[in-house]
Amino acid sequence: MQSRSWLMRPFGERSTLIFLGVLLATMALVTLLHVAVPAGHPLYVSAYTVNLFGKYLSYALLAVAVDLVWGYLGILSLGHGAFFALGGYAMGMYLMRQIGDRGVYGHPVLPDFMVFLNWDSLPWYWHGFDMAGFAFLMVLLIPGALALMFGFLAFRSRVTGVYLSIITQALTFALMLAFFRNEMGFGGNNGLTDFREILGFNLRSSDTRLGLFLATGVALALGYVLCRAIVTSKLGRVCVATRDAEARTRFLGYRVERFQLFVFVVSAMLAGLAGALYVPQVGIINPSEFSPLFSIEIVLWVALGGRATLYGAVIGAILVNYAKTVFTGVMPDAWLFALGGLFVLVTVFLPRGVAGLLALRLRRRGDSDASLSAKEAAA
Amino acid sequence: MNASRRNMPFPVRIMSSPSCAVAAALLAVASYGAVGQALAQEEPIKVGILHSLSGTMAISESTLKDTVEMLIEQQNEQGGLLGRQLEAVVVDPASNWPLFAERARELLEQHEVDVVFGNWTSVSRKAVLPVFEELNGLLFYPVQYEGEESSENVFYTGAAPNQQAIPAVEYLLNEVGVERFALLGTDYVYPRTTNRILEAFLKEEHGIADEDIMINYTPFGHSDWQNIVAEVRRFGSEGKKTAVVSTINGDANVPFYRELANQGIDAADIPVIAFSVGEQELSGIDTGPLVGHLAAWNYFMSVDTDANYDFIDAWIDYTGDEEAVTNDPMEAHYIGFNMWAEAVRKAGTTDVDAIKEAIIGVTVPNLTGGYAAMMPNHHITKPVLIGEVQDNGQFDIVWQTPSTVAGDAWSDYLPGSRDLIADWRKPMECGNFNVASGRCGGSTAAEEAEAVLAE
Amino acid sequence: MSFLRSLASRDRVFDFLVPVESPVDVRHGPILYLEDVTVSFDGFKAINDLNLTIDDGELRCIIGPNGAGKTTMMDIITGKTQPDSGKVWFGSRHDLLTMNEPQIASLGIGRKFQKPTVFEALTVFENLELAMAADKRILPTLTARMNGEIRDRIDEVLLTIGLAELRGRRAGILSHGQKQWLEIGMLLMQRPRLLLVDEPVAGMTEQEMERTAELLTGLAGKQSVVVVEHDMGFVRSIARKVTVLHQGGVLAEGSMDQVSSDPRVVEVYLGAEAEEEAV
Amino acid sequence: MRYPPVAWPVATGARAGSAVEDSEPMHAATRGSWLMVLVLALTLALGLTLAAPASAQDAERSDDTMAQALLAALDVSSFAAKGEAIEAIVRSDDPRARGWLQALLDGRLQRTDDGRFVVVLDNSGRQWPVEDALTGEALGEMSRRDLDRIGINNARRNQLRSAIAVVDLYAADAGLRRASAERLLGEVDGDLAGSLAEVIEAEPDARVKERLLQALAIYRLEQGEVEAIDDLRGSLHPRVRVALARAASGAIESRAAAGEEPTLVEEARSALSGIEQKLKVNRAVETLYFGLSLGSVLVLAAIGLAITFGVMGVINMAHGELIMLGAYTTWAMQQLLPGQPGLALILAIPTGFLVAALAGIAIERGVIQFLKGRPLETLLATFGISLILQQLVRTVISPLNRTVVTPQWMSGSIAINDALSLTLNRMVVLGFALVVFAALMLIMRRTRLGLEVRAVTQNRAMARSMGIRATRVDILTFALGSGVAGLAGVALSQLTNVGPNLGQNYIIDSFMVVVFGGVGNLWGTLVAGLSLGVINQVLEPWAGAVMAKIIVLVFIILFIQKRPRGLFPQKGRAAEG
Repeated sequence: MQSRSWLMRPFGERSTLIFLGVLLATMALVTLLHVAVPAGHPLYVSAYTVNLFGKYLSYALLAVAVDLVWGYLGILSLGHGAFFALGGYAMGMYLMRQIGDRGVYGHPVLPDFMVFLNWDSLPWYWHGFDMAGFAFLMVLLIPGALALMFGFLAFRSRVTGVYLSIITQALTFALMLAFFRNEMGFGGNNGLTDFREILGFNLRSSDTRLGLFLATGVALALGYVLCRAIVTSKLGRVCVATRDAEARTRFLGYRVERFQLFVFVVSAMLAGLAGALYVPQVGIINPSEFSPLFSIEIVLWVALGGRATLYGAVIGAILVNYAKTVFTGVMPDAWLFALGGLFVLVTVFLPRGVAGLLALRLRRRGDSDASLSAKEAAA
Repeated sequence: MNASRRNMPFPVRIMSSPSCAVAAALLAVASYGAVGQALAQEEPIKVGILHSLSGTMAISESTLKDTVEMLIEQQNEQGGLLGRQLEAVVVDPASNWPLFAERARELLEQHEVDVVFGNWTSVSRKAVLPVFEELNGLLFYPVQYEGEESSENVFYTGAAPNQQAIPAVEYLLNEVGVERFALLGTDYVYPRTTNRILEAFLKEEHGIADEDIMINYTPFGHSDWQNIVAEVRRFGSEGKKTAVVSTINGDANVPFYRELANQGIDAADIPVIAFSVGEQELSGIDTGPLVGHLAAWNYFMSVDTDANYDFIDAWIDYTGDEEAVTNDPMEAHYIGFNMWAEAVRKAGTTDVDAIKEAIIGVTVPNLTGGYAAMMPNHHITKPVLIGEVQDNGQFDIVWQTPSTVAGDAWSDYLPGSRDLIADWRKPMECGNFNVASGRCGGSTAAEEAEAVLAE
Repeated sequence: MSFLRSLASRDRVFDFLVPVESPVDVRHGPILYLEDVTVSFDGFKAINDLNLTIDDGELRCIIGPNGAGKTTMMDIITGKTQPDSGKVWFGSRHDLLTMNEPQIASLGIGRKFQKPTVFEALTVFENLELAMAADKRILPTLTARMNGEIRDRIDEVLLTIGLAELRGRRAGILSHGQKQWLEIGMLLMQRPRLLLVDEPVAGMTEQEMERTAELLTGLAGKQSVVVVEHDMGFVRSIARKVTVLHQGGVLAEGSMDQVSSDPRVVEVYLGAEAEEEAV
Repeated sequence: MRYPPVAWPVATGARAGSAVEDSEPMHAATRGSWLMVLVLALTLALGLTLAAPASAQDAERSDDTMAQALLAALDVSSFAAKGEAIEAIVRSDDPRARGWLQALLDGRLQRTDDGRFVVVLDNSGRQWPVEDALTGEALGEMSRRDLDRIGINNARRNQLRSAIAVVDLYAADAGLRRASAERLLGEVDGDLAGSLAEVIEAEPDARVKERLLQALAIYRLEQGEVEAIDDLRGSLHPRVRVALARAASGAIESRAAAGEEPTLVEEARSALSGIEQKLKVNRAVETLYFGLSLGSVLVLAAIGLAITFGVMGVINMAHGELIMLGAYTTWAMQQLLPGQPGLALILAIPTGFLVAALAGIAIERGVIQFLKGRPLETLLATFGISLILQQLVRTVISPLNRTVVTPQWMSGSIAINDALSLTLNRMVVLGFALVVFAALMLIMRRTRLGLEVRAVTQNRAMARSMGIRATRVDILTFALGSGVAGLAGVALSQLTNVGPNLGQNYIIDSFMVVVFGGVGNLWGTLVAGLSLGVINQVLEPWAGAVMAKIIVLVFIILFIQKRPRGLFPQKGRAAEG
């Protein structure tokens, strides 16, 4: 197993194969039930549901990204929403530019909100986003660059633990305030919305929506495999080593801060990708995605699903968001009780999350990543 | 397509082919007269309510949910509509904008509601707009807003800037003799636009100089107003009569007014006229020190008409709270609901397209003793009232427009929208018709036609 | 003694495993050289004008009462703590004060902590794998593959430290003594020029202590070893040269017999121990 | 434009003023003279109506028709006509005039459907108790549907206040005279100026005298008198500055002959620059005060967290909601003690502490004790608790904000000088924050509990073995931290919204403060809170509120790079673990 190339290694794991199998089967089933089953049939999956699943999957990818840094590197980022939102904004800018002259004011270049605020030309940072390739590259590069800058400073100075968590929170909070400012040129509180098409496909057609759902599924699969490949490589073990005994790892000659930075940047890029897939599906990106509470919520998904397992993060993200969808519809006045109660009960009674329950059944010898000692849990 | 699916009088399986959908839609409309009545007895009319019940906006929106529920209850007591009962479908978008879009889709696609009453913030409206246009739903939006929008599927029962901001400033200029203006707002699109419109209006129409206009934006929920209020105090002590025009939103108002009172800014010296502070907001503030500050709305609870007293009594009975207050967006829902009900009666169906056509020109009584009419641009006519805060948390109406004002979707004071008009009647059917170029710029209708051709 | 022999022979068999020869220059004297080192925390001088030289291949024991500055000295050598003043040289070419921990570690200074520190979530095998001398930059680490030679090398060390049976177990479940051994094993994998060993026998049985003593004395000669230990019996069993630290400085230096007959040492030690007992 | 303060000629006021000293009731025959008006109004103001002689009462009764007509004139929709009607009331000699004016000013003068004029005594609820405006006889409760309010606007309000102010200038109560003098600054016209000199002469109160002198000097300056500037020099009152600025810009024609030194413009300029200099200092002091005040809020909000988070290592995301509970307790106390907001506020201090502390104990026992040594999981669980508490308040109380009244002794501000006044509520909060901090320091340093807390923090096992009941210490520490959050809530209820979202607004700031100050260090929290407050307020005027906040956040991020453990790090080997 160890002798395979690092990227192929996850395919030798049972858990990864099961995960990919379930994911692909779900995607195929949803597609089939949406396309082939007539509307009104009890098995019919509506465009609404497809869209909802697409959203869940993008959240799942975000949760995987968070689990990579929190579960394996021990960095509790309370600011991953920022990378998600930045990816989303990059995508949003592309979608805005695709509107072209079909905005309400019919301006050929400027998005509506700029006309509305009386801007006469496109700000420099909006250039290039009319090209899909450039925009998609930025989806990865912008969050990556921010993570690189922030991580370089923080890891070099050995900011750790709670201090790191709080300054990641400060980071996303500062970005939220900045993006709320209309002068920033990102549409202020209203954000970017009213998208028309992506790569020439009409965003309001249910076929595009299905396509986006499938694309998100594929992205999640790839992201999962990439993360799995990282954590099963020697680098992944260095991460776990860093998480549990940072000083020891340093004394073994590893430049711990560089490893942290590398994984942090990869995670930020994945979060950005998740954001970029999320935006066309929900149709809006606005600064509230930067809200620190949202970032805390992401961590909760991971905790609920089970930390340091990756598949647990996926389960957690889907479970919590599904619960939210159901509860806000079924008991609009009391859903916060249910959600809050869920968080409390899971942390108290299921310290290793849903995946912990699964792991009890699937526990195999040597599957070292799937379990955490008490000390790690405390880290 | 979905609209037609929803209103199908008998189960027809539609595959996603446009021609099939068009045929089905025609069939649906044609057969409604005959089959519609028979079906009507069985199924209630579903009314969607899309207001946040949790999160930051719950403070404003939750009473609107109750209002619509009360109106539905009253309507049902009168026998419902078209002989069918009304049923409220309540969901909670939790003050989360993407969730608004999701919930809107749920209401329209899963619950197949006939009409939706909802939204408060501009951003939530912007988020659901594409959903309503895509699924051809009906949305009644009850809050004063920045304008610059007219959607085929949305009816704006709150005030446009020309129904609130401009008359309010004219009042300050003409009746109070104000020469300097401090425009304070929360940093989002409504205050930004309103202030831009006001700035242009003050400079162009009244020759107010640059140094006599101060503009300041603060973040949502801003709670430390010391510096800004001190600045306003200095701004107002330069010898010219000064007023503050406040588009400060929601939660930030309480600390703002507290600071005003404590720094001793009296309404008689520097009056504050607010566009977002109503009876409900005042119910969270000790109004003793605020007597005399102003608000501009299209309705006040203190309006002295029997219709209003009936509404207030019904509301108090419905909530069981003797101290319950009514406010402008509630009246907007009252008007919107009655307009929709009237349009349903007129059209004899709840079909969205039929309602859209029938509702233009519908006139219903408002609570201030006049009538509100739905204009072709999907905005309504409203009187503009200026009220002064009283120590009992109510407003005393000190001025009002002689007649009602029709809402203007596109402001005359913004360069981008000067030439735009909205008219959803045939044959124009356009939300942003450019009178200069004579074409419907970027309209969704044109785009949809393209899309159909492309397929 | 067989494992010692295997240790000795390993160099010849697996010499490709020795990292690119550590550039330490010991031609002109000692491998480690500390001069006038001072460090204080909040005004308290933990190390005060410390002077210490360790020769290449030497096995040095450092003893001293609690608070004498033993661990702080180790922290300074390994780059964890920056002294306020003084010089710390590794060989005659490397100023350790200008380097950080990983740089110092890759120069060939290995350290065993007072409290055994192993990676509890990883298996015994993986612990050793990480410790192994290799290219420790990011991409090589990411793409590193396991091969037969590496496996053999780890297996050998596993045999040496007696944990071969437990190779697949997570290190977190090992006993205290086993963790000590694992940590020593990790040091061996690192193949350092200089080993700093902080209380290696705490929590060990008599037998294990003996094995440890054999191991350490076997290492000396090719590698320099600095042992900080409380257990006088153990020190006596391995020591050739002993340094006594007291209040951050060197109190005495010499053979165990010389040192233990030094009246100052006796006073410090007995006094301190008497106090400790009193508490 | 400004509204002329009074409609009646005040020239006779001086005589009236001297008449006050006789306090001899006027004879009804002098009806119609301005003297009479003033004195009657004054007598009324002093509550001496009952002492008025019978002859006057007779006159009143015979006056009712006329009074009815006076009031009826108010009941018109045009505010201009209302202004004239007010003037007519002022000109009438009716002794009830001041009462009517005051009622009109307060919006309590109303007309019933049958045309009678009444004064509403309490206008809350649907039924209002009223009394007859003419006879003063109580009429019981009337429905608000049957009453029409006689509306006024700000212009009329100004007119009424000025009218009342001139009356009050001759009042015996120095407080009333002071308020009246304040109001006359910049409002003096030719009529009033003549009599003012005499009033100033007779005025016993130095402050009133100084004010009136300035008021007069402004008038004289506007007339072009250069000498008037000497009376104005150094005054920081905005009206003075406005008048001087006008003079300095040459808008006022000097009365002195041309060429005569010094010129009006130059004099005004020099006076003005002196004033500007002083104002600069005042503004700096003001900004500092604003900063300390904001800082004190941050300290209050964060100090409870510094205990639970810093000392116990529990990341309590429900901390904001504990603050909210304290604020709601204040509201509840005020509901329990209607009409006594001050007493309720003071009682809310211990109650708020208890309520929050009990909630804290419930959280500790219910959840946190199961999460020992897993600090990040306490974050998650308490986040759930915060959601529950918020929604609980929404469901049980209301999603709307609640009104918390500011007691009289906390509203308004202390005027240090004319340009600098410090708001009282914030000053009380600042003091309160310092007291709470001092009390906490005492508890941690001087009490057994503090000792035990520190012992448990440093080495739990050791503390245990020494007989300290660690569980009890945990409960007490958490209760203390939570209780302090409750105190913060009581204070915040005086500054901001009392609503379900209250806590959310402070939780992030609180964490920033604790981390910036250094976890586990109360002094750090104090210094961090106050300095962040000051930095924020210093930045705000030139960067704007949003940018100021962003800059502060970026500053914290960079600062943590420099000092990864905050301003006052815990030192030594123990901190490394």
